[in-house]
Amino acid sequence: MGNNKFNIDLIRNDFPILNSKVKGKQLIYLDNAATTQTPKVVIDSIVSYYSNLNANIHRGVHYLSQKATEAYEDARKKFQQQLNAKSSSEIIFTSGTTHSINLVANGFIDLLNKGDEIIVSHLEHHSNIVPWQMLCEKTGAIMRVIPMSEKGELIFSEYEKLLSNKTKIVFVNHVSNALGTINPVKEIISKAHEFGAAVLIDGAQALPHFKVNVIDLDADFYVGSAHKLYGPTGVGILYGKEEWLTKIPPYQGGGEMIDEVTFEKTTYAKIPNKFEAGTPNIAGVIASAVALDYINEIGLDNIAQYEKELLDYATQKLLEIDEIKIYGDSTNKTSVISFNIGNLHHYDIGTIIDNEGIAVRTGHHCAQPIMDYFNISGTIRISLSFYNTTQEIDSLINAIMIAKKMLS
Amino acid sequence: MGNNKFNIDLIRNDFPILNSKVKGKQLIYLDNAATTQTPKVVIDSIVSYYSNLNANIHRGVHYLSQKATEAYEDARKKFQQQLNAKSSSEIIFTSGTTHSINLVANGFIDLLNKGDEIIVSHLEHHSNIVPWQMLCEKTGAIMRVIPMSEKGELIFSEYEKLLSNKTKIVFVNHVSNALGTINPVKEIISKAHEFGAAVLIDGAQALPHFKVNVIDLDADFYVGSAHKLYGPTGVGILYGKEEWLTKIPPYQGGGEMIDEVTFEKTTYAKIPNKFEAGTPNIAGVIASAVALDYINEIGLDNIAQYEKELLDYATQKLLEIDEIKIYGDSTNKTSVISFNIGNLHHYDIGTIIDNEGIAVRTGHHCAQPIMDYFNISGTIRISLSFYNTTQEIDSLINAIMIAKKMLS
Amino acid sequence: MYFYKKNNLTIQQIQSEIISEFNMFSDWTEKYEYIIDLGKNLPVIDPKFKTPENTIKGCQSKVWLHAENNDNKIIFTADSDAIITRGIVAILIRVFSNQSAEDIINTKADFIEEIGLKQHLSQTRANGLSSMIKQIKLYAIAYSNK
Amino acid sequence: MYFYKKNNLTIQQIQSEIISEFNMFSDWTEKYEYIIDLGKNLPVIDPKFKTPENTIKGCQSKVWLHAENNDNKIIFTADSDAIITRGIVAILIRVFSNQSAEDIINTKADFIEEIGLKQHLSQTRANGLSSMIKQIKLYAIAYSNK
Ligand SMILES: Cc1ncc(COP(=O)(O)O)c(C=O)c1O
Ligand SMILES: Cc1ncc(COP(=O)(O)O)c(C=O)c1O
Repeated sequence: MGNNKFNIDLIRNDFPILNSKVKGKQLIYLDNAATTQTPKVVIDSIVSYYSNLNANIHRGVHYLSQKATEAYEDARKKFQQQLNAKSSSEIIFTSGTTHSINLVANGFIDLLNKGDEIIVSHLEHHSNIVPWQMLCEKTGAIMRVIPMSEKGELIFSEYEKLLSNKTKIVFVNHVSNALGTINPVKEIISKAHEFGAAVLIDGAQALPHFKVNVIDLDADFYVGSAHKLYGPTGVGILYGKEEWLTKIPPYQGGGEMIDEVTFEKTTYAKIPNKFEAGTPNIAGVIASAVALDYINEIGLDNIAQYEKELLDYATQKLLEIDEIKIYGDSTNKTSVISFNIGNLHHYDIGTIIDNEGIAVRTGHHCAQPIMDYFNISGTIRISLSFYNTTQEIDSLINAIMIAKKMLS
Repeated sequence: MGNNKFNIDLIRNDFPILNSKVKGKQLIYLDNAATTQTPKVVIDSIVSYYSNLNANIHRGVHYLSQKATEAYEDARKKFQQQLNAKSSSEIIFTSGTTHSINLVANGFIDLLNKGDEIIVSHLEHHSNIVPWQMLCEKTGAIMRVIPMSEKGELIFSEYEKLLSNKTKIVFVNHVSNALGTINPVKEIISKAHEFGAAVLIDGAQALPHFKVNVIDLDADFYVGSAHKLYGPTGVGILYGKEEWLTKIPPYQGGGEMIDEVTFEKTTYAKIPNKFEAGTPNIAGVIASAVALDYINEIGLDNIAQYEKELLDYATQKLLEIDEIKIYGDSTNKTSVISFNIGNLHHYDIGTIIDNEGIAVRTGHHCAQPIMDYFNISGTIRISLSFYNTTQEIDSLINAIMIAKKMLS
Repeated sequence: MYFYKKNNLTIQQIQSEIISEFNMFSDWTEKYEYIIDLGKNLPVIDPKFKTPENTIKGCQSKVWLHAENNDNKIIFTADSDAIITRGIVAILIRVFSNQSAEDIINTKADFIEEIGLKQHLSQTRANGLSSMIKQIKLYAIAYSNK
Repeated sequence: MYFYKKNNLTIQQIQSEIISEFNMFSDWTEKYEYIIDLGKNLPVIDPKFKTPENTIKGCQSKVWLHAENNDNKIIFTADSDAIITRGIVAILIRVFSNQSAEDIINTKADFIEEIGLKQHLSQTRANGLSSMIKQIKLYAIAYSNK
C-alpha cells in the first residue's frame, strides 16, 4: 500500500468486484455487515492453495499434507495473535459465527439445570438467540433479556438486576448488526464474572472494525465469521478460554477429534482438535489468515478512523433528508446506519436504489426483536467498509431522493 | 475434452497441481480418498464468485444478493439431479460429510428410547461411528455392529440377525474408505425397511466413483463431501427424504433457518432452510456444482471404467511384491488398495516413498475398528482417481522397492 | 384503471394488453413508475379480510389476498404494505379477477416472463410473485371443488 | 556406535559431532539410510519398560522411552515400532543419555534445526520429535527435584 497507509484508490483496486457494473451502473456496495468483499490477495491465496498445496491435513505423512497442515496451523496462530489469545489451541475453526455459537450452546447442555438462568441482550442477531432458546428447551433453563433504550443501547442497570447466582452464561454481541451500537462488553463480562457466569461475545460485527483483545476483555468465548472479515465464506472462528474448552464436551463426532475409537469406547483428542471433527474448510481457513494480514497491513486503527469519518459523513447527509428516522443513535457506534423514511416501505426504497446499482439491505436484518421494539417491520440498512467513499454516500443520497420522489 | 471423452493427457492438464514437483520429484498423488484435487474450472469459479458475485444470500433485495442466491439454489438443483432426489429441498448443504452425519444423529435424539437399537457396520469411518456413539450416550440406545469377513466384506446373514423391531436406524458406508469395499447398500436398506428402520448411507467414497440414485436405493439419508468430489473444502451434502427432514428437528439455530423470532417463541422455516442456519459456504457450494458438471462432462461411467482398469493394474503389480499383504479383496471394490509389506512399518514406507514425490496415506485411515480386526496398527493406502496413470503406478512400485531395500 | 371493470376479455387477452403496455416503456424507471402507479390506485381491501389466513409469506413485504365468488366468477381483492408489491398485486388482479375458476386454473401467467418482471424483481419478490400466483390458483381450485 | 559409551562429552559437543556427521551426506537418501542404521542398532529396551506410562503419543508410530538414574546421570533407553522413528530416538539418546539432569534441562536441542531434520520429517513425525524432547526434559526435571 506504499508509504501512505491509507490511499483509498489503491485500496479499492485491491477488490476486483468494486469495478463491477450492476444494471449498467457502477456497483456501490453498502451491505458490508452482511458480507464483506474479498481482496485479490485472498482470492489469490485460494487459487494458490488448490494449485499447489491441496491435501487433507493432520493425518498424512506426505509432503502436501504436511505443508497444508502447516499453513492451516499457521492460520490458527495468526488468529491467536489477532485476538491476543493465550494459546493457539484456544482458537477453533468452525464454519461460521452461527456454528461457533451452536457449538458453545451445545456445550452447556450438561452444565445447566432446570431453573438456571441465561442472559441474552435485546440487540442480538437471531444466531445469538435461537441456539440458546434450543438450549433452554433441552435443559429447562430460563432466558432473561437485557432491555434496550430508544437510543439502541443496552440498559446496564437493568442488566445488573438480572444477574444472580442462578445466571450461568451471558451472550451479547460486541456490535449490533442492525443498529451498529458498540456494547460495553468489558463491563458486561466483569459483572457476569462476579456471579460466576461465563460470557460469550458475538464479535461478528466487531472484528472487521477495531482491534479486539480477548484477554483484556476477559471474554470466556468470542466468535466471528471470516466472510465478514474480508475472508471467504464457510469459515468461523471460536475463541474459548482453555478451561472452558476443556470443560465443555465436543460438539460433533468424527475423524480428527478422536484419540482412540473402538465400538465400546471412544476417547477424544485434546483441544483444538476435539472441536474440529471432519475435514475442515482448509483452503478457507488459510485464506482467512491472508485476509487478516491484509487488514493488518492497512492497520485496524487506520480503518477505524476512516470508517468513523465516513459514518459521520453519511449520518449527517442522511439526516438532511426530510422525514428520515435513524434507528440507534448511540454515541458509541460503528459503520452501520439503519433508517426509514416517512412511511415509505424499506423494501420499496431498497428495490429502487438497487436499480441505481446500490446494494443495501432491507428488512429485519435477522434481528426481529429490535424491529419489534421499534414496532416496525424492517429498516434500510447501510453498512460501511474502509473501501467505501464519500462519493458513494452522495450517490446513495441521490438514489434515495429518486426513490422518495417515485414512491411518494 | 473434445471428441474423445477420455483423453488422460487433456484431463491431467485440467488439474494445475498435478504439474507440481515435490522434493525435486514429479508429484504423484495417490491419496484421493483423503481429498481429491481440484480442476481449473472449479478454481476459476471461485475466483469468479469473489470477483463478480460475492454477497450474502436469501435475505437481500439487491442485485448481487439475488444473483448469488440464484447460483446457490442452482447448485442445489444440480445435486438434486445428480442424486436423482425428488425435490431440491431434499438437498441440504453442510460443511462436510461429518457435519451431515452429526446433523442426522442429532435429529434422532428424540426419536430414540432407552433400549432401542441402532446398527453400524464394522467397515465405517470414525465419522460414521462417533456421532452415533454420542447419540447412544444421550438416549440409552444400544449400538450393534455388522461384522466383517477376512475379505473385508460385511456378513449379510449376521446383519439380518441384528435387525429387529427395536432397530431404529442403520448407518453404513457405500464404499469403505480404508479397504475400498462396495457394500450392498440397496439390500441393506430394503432389509432395514422391513423393520421400519431408517438408513443413512455414507457416500463420501462412492459419489466420486459411480452414479448414485437415492430413489433406486430408497435411502433415507445419503451424505458426502465436495472436497472428495473434485470440489472445494468446507462443503458437505446431505440428502434426506422429505418426510424425514420434516420429521427431525433442526440441528443448529441461527439466521436463515427461522420463520419468526421473538424471545418467547421461535418458529422454524421449511426445508431446506430449516437445516441451513447461518451464512453457508456460498462460494464453495457454487464451485461444488461446477465440479459436478466437470465430472459429468467426462462421464461417471467412463470414470468408473478407467478407474477399474487402473485398480486392476495396480493390484496386479503390487501383488508381485514379495511379502505384500493386501487388506480387503472383495470382488466388488473401488479405487482403494490398503496393504503392508512383511513386517515393515507402514509409516516408514510412507516416509521414504514421500521422498520420491509420492503421496499415499499411512495409518488407520480413521477406521480403527478395521485395523483392530486385522490386528494391525495401520496400512499403506493408495487411492486412485481418473487422473492417475499406469506410469504412476509403476513409479509407486519402484519407490516401494527402494523403501523395502532401505528398510530391510 | 381496470380493477372492477365488467369486461369480457379472457385472461389471455388481458395478458396481451399488459405486454403491449409494458413494451411502450423504454426503461425500467418508467416500468417501476407505472407499477407504483398501479399500486397507488389499487382499491383498498376491506380491513376485515386482512386476516392471517389471507396473508401470503415469502416476501419481505406482506401481502393479503382475498377471494370471493360472484356469479361464477372469482373476485380477488388484495393489499400489501409495500407499494411496488401492491402494484404487482394489482396486475395479477387485473389478469385473474372476475374470471372463472376453470380459466384461472388452466391459464399460465406467461406475461410475467414477457414483460421481464422476474429478472427485474429481487429474488425474494420473485418468490413472492410465485407465491401469489400459487395462492390465486389454490383459491380457484377451492372454488371449483365447491 | 555411542549408545552406552562412557564419555565426557557435553550435550553441546555431541550435538556438534552429529551436525558434522550429517554434513557429510550429500542427499536425503543417505541421511535416511544413516538414521535407519542407527535405528537398527539401537539396543533393545527391556520389554518391562514398554508400559503405557512410558509411551509417547503424537506420532503415527509408537515410542517407548524409559529413564533411570545412574550415579547422577540419567540413562535413557527407548524403542519404537517404526525403524526411522527408532533411528531418531537413537540420536536423541546419544545426545541426552548419560548426562546430568541440569545439563539436559538447560541445553537446547538445536542440532535438530541444523541437520534439517524437521524439514524432512513429516509434520506428525516432527510433532513426535517435539513430544520426545519434551518427555526427556520432563524426566530430567523429575529427577532433579528428587
Ligand atoms: C467413508 C467416509 N466417511 C466420512 C468421511 C469424513 O468426511 P469429511 O472429513 O469430509 O467430513 C470420510 C473422509 O475421510 C470417508 O472416507
Ligand atoms: C452480530 C452477528 N452475529 C451473527 C451473525 C451470523 O453470522 P454467520 O451468518 O456468518 O454465521 C451475524 C451475521 O449476519 C451478525 O451480524
